[in-house]
Amino acid sequence: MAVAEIKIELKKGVADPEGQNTKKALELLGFEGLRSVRSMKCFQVDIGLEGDEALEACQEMCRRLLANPVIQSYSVELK
Amino acid sequence: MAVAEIKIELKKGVADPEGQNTKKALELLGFEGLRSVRSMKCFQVDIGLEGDEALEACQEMCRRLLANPVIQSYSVELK
Amino acid sequence: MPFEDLINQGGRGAPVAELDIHAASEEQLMEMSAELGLSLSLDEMKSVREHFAAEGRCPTDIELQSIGQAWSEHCCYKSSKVHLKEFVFAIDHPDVIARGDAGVMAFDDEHAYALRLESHNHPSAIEPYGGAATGIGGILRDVVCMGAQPIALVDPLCFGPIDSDAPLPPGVKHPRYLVDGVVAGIRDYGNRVGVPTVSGAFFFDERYTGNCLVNVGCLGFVKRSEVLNNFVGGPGEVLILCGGRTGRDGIHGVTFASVELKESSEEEDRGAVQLGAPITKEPLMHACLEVNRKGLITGMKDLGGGGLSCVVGEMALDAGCGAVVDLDRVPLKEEGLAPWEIWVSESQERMMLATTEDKVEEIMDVFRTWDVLATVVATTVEEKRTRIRWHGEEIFDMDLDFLTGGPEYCRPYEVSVPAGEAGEKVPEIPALSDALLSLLSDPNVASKEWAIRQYDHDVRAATVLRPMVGPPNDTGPGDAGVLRPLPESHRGLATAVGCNPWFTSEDPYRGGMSAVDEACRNLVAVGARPHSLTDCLNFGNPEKPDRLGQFREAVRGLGEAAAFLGLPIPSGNVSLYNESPRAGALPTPMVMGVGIVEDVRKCVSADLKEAGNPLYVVGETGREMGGSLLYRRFGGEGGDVPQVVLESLKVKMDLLLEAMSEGMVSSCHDCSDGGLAVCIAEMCIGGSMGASVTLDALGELKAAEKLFSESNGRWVVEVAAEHEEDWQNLMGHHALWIGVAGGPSLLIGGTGMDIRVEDLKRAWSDPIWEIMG
Amino acid sequence: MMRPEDIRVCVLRIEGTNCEEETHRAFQAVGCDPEMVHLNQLTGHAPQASRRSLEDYDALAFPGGFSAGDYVRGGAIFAARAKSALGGEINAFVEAEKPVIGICNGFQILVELGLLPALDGPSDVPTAALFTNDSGRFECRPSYMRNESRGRCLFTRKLPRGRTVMFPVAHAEGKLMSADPRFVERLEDNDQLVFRYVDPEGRPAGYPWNPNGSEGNVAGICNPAGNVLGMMPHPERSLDPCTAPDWTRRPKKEGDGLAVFRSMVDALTR
Ligand SMILES: Nc1ncnc2c1ncn2[C@@H]1O[C@H](COP(=O)(O)OP(=O)(O)O)[C@@H](O)[C@H]1O
Ligand SMILES: [Mg+2]
Repeated sequence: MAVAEIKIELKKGVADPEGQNTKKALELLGFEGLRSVRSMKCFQVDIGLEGDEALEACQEMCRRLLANPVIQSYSVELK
Repeated sequence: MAVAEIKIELKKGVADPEGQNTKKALELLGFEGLRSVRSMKCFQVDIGLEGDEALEACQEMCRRLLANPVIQSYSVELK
Repeated sequence: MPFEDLINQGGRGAPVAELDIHAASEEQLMEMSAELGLSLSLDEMKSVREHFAAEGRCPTDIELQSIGQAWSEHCCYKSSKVHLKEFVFAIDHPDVIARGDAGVMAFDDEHAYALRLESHNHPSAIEPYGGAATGIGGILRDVVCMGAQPIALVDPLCFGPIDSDAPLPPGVKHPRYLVDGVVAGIRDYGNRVGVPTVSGAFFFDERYTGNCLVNVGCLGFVKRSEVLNNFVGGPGEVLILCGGRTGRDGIHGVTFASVELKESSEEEDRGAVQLGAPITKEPLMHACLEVNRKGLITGMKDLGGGGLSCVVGEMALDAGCGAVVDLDRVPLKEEGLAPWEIWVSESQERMMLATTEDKVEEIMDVFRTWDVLATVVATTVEEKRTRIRWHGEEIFDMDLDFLTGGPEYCRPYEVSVPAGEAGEKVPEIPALSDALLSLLSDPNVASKEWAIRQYDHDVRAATVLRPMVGPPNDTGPGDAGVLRPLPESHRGLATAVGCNPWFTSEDPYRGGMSAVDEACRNLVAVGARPHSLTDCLNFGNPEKPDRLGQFREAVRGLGEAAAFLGLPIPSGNVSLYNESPRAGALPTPMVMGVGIVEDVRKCVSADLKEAGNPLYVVGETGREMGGSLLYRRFGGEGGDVPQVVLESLKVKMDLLLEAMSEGMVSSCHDCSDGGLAVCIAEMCIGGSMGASVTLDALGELKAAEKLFSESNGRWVVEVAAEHEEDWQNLMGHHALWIGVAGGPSLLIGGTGMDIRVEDLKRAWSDPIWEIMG
Repeated sequence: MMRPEDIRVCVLRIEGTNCEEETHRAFQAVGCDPEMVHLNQLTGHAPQASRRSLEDYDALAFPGGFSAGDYVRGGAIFAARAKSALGGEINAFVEAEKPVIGICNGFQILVELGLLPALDGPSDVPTAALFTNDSGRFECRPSYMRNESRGRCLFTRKLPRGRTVMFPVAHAEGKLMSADPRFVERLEDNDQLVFRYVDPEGRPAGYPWNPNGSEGNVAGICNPAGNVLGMMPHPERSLDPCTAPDWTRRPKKEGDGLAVFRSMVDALTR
C-alpha cells in the first residue's frame, strides 16, 4: 500500500518569515555563505489506496484543507 | 550549486499532535481509510557548497539547531 | 542463582513477570532495581522484600513498578518532607479552603482561587520545547482537578548565560537553544489553551548551564461551592479515565526526575520526554469543569507523575477505600503495551473522575459533545487494596497503606556559616554611570520583551496589569500581573514571583526569606495585599549533606517569613537532584505570591507618570552587597547578604497599601537586582521620563553602595504632588524624599550621573533581542 | 421591530476556540442574548436536548483562539469542518444578511470559508490568506486602528469615521494577503476596508503598530454587503476600561470595544 508524501510550499514571491528566522539563527551559529532557507510543510499520509487513486485522494486533501491556493502550492509523491 | 532538502521527522513512538489533528480533520471531511498522518518539517537550503561538503554542512545544521536527536531524526538530500 | 532465574516470565499470564525477590542476594536486589528502572535503594528493596514475605508470595513486575513510582522522591518527598513539616505545612490561615493538587484560598464570600507552582526541569533540559509544554499541561491539570478554571500562568525560568560562547560540556545544550525551545513550548501550549501568561522571571547564571530550571505556576478561579476533592466519595463508585490515550510515552518520568542528569541522558531518556497536546487538553478542561459545575462528580485528580499507578491508589486511599481496576479498558495509543507500562505511563492530557454509577451516562454525553474520550476503568471497594484485572487474570493486589506509605528520611545535612563581610572582596567598578548602564544590560535585568510578547497575556480579557507597563509599545518592566476575575466586581487578584538564587547560595536562610520578601514587595508595588504563597524548591542532590543543608536553611527562612507575615503556603513542589556532572544548580527556592486587590481601579503601575511629582524611597538601605548584581558583574566576592527585617517589612507594606488606596501614589516599583539605581532607571524607562535624584537622605554609605546595594524591603514611590503632605503625614520616617520626576535625563546628585532616558532605554531594551534574534 | 434582548447570538466553538467567554460577555454587555454553541450541537453530534439549529439565531460569532490547534493553518480545520457539515446553512445565514463577526482566529476562519473578502461574492476556495506575521513570531501587544468604513460595515456604524480606537492583538498569522495586485484598492473602492492599523496619532504606520506586516495596514474587512466583519484585533478584550494597556496613564470611561457590538445591536433594532 502506498505512503504518500505531501509537500506544501509557499508560492514564489510570498515572503517566508520562518525560513528567514531559521537562516538568521543558522548564521548566528556561524554557518556562512547561506543564500536562502525556505520552510515547507510536509505530511506523510498512509492512505490505504494505490496509484492514481491515492494521488487523486491526496490532491483532494490539499485542495480542501492542506493548502491555501493564494499563498501555497502543493505536490504529492507516492513512495 | 546544490540546493539541499532537509527533512525533520519525529522518531517512532513520539506522539505527533499535529499529524493526529490533521488526520482527525481529514476524517471529519470524509476521507476514509487513513491509516496515519505524520507531520514533518522541511527546509530547502541554498548553501553555496557542492556534494559531500554540502551534505556535511546540512547535517551539522540539523545536529546543532534544526533537529533534537531526542525526539527527531533528519535526512538530507541534494537536489 | 543467576539473576535471570529470578524472573518467571509470564508468571501470571504473559506479559506479566513474577520476580523471586526472596531468593535474591543483596547484589541482585540492586540489579532488580536497576533492571526495572525502579531507582530504589537497597534498604528500600529490603523493605519491599519483607512486605512480600509477610504476604507470603512473590511480587509481579507491575507491583514493583508501582512501588518504584510511589516511593520516588518526586511522589513521596522522602528527603524533604521532615523539613517541610517543620517549617511550611503548619502555617495555618482561616482562608485556606483546600490543600490538594493545588492549594485553594478564599477570594470573597462566594469565590476561591487555586494556586500551584511546579517544576519541569529534567525533561526541559533534554527536550526544551516538549518539556516546557508538558510542564504547562501538568500545572493546568493540578488546578483543574480542584474544580477551578485556570486564569493565569506564571513562568520563572533559569538558564546558563545566553550571552556566552564558552565551550559546553558534552551532552549539554546551549542556553540559547534551551531558552528558545522553552519559551516556544510555553507559548504554543499556553496560548493554545487560552490561559494568559501574566508573570514570570528569567535567571541567568553559569551554574544553570546543564541544569536549567523550568518552573511553571498557575492560578485558577472557582465558586467555593464547586471546589473539588482529589479523592473519591467512598466505596461503590466508579472511576472514569478521560482525555488522551495511554502510550509508551513518559514511562519513568518521576524516577527520572529523581536522579541526577548524566551525559548520556539525552539518548537514554527518550521515554521520559513528551511533546504535549494542548488541543486535547483544551476541550478536556472544558468537559471536566462542565461536569463539575453540573454536580456530576465527587472527585477529580490528574494523571501526572506515576500515571495510573499513583492516581488510582491515592484517590481511593484518601477516602479510606480501595479500587478494582479493569486494565483492559484503558484506551491505548498503540498495541502491545505490557500491563506495567499501561499502569505507570505518564502520557499527557489525562484526568480521572470519580462518580456514582447513575451519573455516568450524563457525564459521557458531555465528553461526547466535546469529542473527548472518557472510559470507566475502575470501581472503588471497602478494602484498602488495589487490585488489577488483565485478560481475566489478577495481576496486582497490593495493600494501599504500604504502597503509598513510602519511606521518609531524615538524611544527614550540613549547614555552613555564610562568609559575610569577613570574606568580602570589593570589586573594581567603572564610572557609576557606566556601571548602571552595564547592569541594565545584564540579561538578568534587561528587557524580557522578546519572550513576553510571544505569550498571550490578554486572553480571557481580564488582565488589568501586564508584565510590561507604560505607553503602548514603549514600555518598561512591571512588578506583578493583576487580573479581574469577575466582571461584576472590582476585586482583583495579583501574582508575582520572588527568588534570589545568589543570596540563597551564599546564605540559604536569608535567601529563603528574601524570596518571600521579594514576592510580597512585588505584590504591594501594584497595590495588592499579599494573601498566600506557593513555592517550588529547586535544590541539588539531598544525599549530599551540604545540598540538604542549603535546602533546610532556605526552607527555614521561607517558612519563618511566611509565618510571620501570616501567609499560608497551601501548595508547593520540591525538585531535588538538580545537578549535572559538572556542578549543582544554584539553590533556587522559587516563590509565587498571590495578593488581593480591593479595587483594581486603584492599582499602581511602575512607570513614572508626571513631571514634578516627588519621589520617595520606602525602606532602609544598608551596606549589603553580598550576592548583588554589582558584585557578580564586576567580580566582587562575599559580603553580607541582605537580611529581611520582618517587622519593618510588615509595617511598610501596610502603610504603602494605605497610601495607594487613598490615591496618593502615582507609580511604584520595588528595588531588587541592581538596587535603587536600577529601580529608578526602570521607572524612567517605563514612563519615558527622567528624574532628578539626590541620595543624601540615605546616610553614611558610599555612593556605589547607595546606588547598588540590594537591601530587601524597599520601594521607590512617585507621589502625586497634590497628596504629598498627606503622604508625609502617613509615612513619617518610613519614607525618605529623594527627588523629583521629570526632564529628559536621569540625574543623580553627588554621583556625576546624568544619563539621557533614550540611553537608559537602549541599554535595557536591546540586549536580549540582539542575543535571541 | 427587534429588541436587543431578542437578539440571539450563536458564539460558535470547537476544541481550541478560547475567546468564546469574553465574546459571549461582549454581546451580553450590549444587552443581547448570546449562547456558546459547540459545532457538534449544530451538526447533530450531541445529545438531543443540546442540539441547535443555526437558522434560529440572529447573529453569528467566530471567536478567537486556536481552533483544532490551528495545526495546518490558522482557521483551516475549523473552516473545512464547518463547510463540510453546514456549509449551506452558513451561506444562507450570510445571504440573509444576518450579522457575522470573526475575531482573530474567527477572521482566519471566515477567510478560509471564502466568506471574506468575497470581492466577487462568496467563493468555494479562499481568495485571500492570513499568513505568518512578518516577524515570524506570535505578537501580543496593544494596537491602534482607525475606522475607515464609509458606512457599509454594520459593525462600525456607531463609531465615527476616522475615529482611532485601541484593541489588543495576539496572533502569529495575521498578515492579510491576496493574489490580486489591486487588492487593497478594491477593498477601499467597495467600502470593504473597515480598520487600518495606525500609530497613536492616527497615522498609518509600520511595525510594531502594524503587528503583522499586512499590506495597506489592513486590520479588518467586511464583505460587500457589510454584514460580515473579520478583524485580527480583539474588540471583546476592550470592554472593561481597566483592561486597556495604558489605563493607569489615561483612565477611560468605557472600553473602545463596546462600539463594535453596539453597532450590531443598533443595526438589528433600528
Ligand atoms: N514545598 C512545598 N510547600 C507546600 N506544599 C507542598 C510543597 N511541596 C509539595 N507540597 C504539596 O504536597 C502535595 C503533593 O505534591 P505532589 O506529589 O508534587 O503533587 P502531584 O499530585 O501534583 O504530583 C501537593 O498538595 C503539594 O502542593
Ligand atoms: Mg498533580
